[in-house]
Amino acid sequence: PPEKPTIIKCRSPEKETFTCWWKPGSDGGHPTNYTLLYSKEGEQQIYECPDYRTAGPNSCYFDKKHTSFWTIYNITVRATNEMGSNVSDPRYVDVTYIVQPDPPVNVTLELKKPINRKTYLVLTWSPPPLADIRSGWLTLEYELRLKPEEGEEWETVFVGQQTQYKMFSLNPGKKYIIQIHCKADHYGLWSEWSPEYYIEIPTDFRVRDM
Amino acid sequence: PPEKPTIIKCRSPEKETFTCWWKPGSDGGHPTNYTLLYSKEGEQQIYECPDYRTAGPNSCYFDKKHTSFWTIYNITVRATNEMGSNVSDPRYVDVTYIVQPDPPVNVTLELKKPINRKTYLVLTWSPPPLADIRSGWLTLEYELRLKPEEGEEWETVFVGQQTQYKMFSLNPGKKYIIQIHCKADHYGLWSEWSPEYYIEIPTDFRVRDM
Amino acid sequence: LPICPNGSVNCQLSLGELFERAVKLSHYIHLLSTEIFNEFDERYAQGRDFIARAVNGCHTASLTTPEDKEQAQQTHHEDLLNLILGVLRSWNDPLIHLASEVQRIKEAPDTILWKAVEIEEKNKRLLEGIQKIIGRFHSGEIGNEVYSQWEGLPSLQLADEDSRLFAFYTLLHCFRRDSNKIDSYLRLLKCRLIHNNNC
Repeated sequence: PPEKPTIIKCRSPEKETFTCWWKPGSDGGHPTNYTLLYSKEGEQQIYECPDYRTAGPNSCYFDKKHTSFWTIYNITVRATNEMGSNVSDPRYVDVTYIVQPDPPVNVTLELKKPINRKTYLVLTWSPPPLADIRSGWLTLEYELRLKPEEGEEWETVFVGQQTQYKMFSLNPGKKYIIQIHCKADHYGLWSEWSPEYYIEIPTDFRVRDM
Repeated sequence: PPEKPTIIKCRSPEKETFTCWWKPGSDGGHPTNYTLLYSKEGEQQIYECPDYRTAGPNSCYFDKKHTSFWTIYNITVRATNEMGSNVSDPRYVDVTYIVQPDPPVNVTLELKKPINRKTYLVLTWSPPPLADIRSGWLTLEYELRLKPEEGEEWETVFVGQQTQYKMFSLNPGKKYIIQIHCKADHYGLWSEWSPEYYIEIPTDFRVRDM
Repeated sequence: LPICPNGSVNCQLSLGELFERAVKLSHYIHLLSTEIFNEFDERYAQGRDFIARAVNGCHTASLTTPEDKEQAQQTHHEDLLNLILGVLRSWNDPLIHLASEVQRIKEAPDTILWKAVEIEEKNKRLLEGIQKIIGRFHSGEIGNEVYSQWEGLPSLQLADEDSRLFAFYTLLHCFRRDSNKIDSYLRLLKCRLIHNNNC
């Protein structure tokens, strides 16, 4: 019979829908069919995947109608061919914990040089498009990381729900790499990091005695 | 007859009682008496102000017993003297939406210097004493603002329901003014700002090579 | 991920987590109801003194609900939950029609259209959640008694613009009020049942 498939990932981009992906096991060359089955906590009934296509091969997409965040899903995938069938280990899914938004967008870096004061860097960004329209439904928190271009170690700064951050303590003449990512409702998963942004701190960025 | 009085403001400090104030019109020098009358949605009966004294002159204080939520009060004030009487325009009030809390209290500022990491400032505060947060009847949100002592522009930071905030991006050697205010969770009015608090960021808030 | 012990049959959300999500959802619905009401009020109700006429216009006025903190605190949690369920149910039908009828308002901005649909969807989700919470208290069939019928559809389709706009105004005013009620009661229940009145 076919080897046991493995459910590799379940993600929700906006706490409204979610998708699970699985990895087939070896099928010994026999054409093998995969069926995703799920039950909801406290219910005996077993349901089948409502949509195998929308999210591509080896996936199951749960639209709004099939997505509830008042319950824990118990999900398994069964592989069947002429030699027999085999079922994956169950995967328990709570939609609130699998929310992984897209990265923040419109990241801008601006050096500010106030007259009698030190230059500082202002970062601004916007929530990912999908989350933006649902402000209030998803409470996004942000974290940024930076390091000198040739540095090894990232320094991460958690900035909470702000979409702007001022950095004072930067080294004149240094070039920095900066990225930012976000998470929903402090339960979910961090988004991918945004692309890398570069900024060079001018050498006249003296640290003067005030 | 006396000029028509105007109801200028109605406020509830803790979503349990409320007070309305009015401004008398000109009374032509005749001793004039003011009567606040109100009716409640769904009732024909007209009531008089239960307490003209507690909240000072030209005011009416509604204690808990006289305060209902999710219902519209139709309030008018009548001015009467020997020349006749005149009634204000009606003021429609739903106490739910006139909550303006007192400012937060016990604001503390503390500089923290972790060994190998940057100094940062921790602000903590408590909700205004009148507000019953414990039972969940009232939920407050907070916003703080700060600016360098000689600066012009305030920077405001919305901190949600937390009563603590950590600030990393501060300019070494600079003296800052910080204030905080609060509001009933996304309706009602912002409280007055708390008194101003000062904090000086030490100059040894060194810029290290990363 | 909530790690359910392997082989455990009953991997269940705690009552605390259900209340946490219900409060977050009711908070969001009330935020939307406030925004859509304010937007409609600014755009269509200025100078029409609708508030004076909206008095005793809510179809849920027949549901006797606690009017202040003491009354709410003295109400048993199952009664309060059933009241919340009744208010939510009473809004299912009007919100469906609001979401469709609002499309016909002249130059209704996208934000009003989108929010009407979002409110209808989220209200249904909250209804599902409250039923789940009530189910935790008694497994029997949830009573259907608390409910208030809405007969306001014809008024949303009136030819006379002022009357039609007033009907929308009343609906949005009443929903804003009821969603605030639900939000307040849920917070009280959460603090009472989950945090021992020490939120």
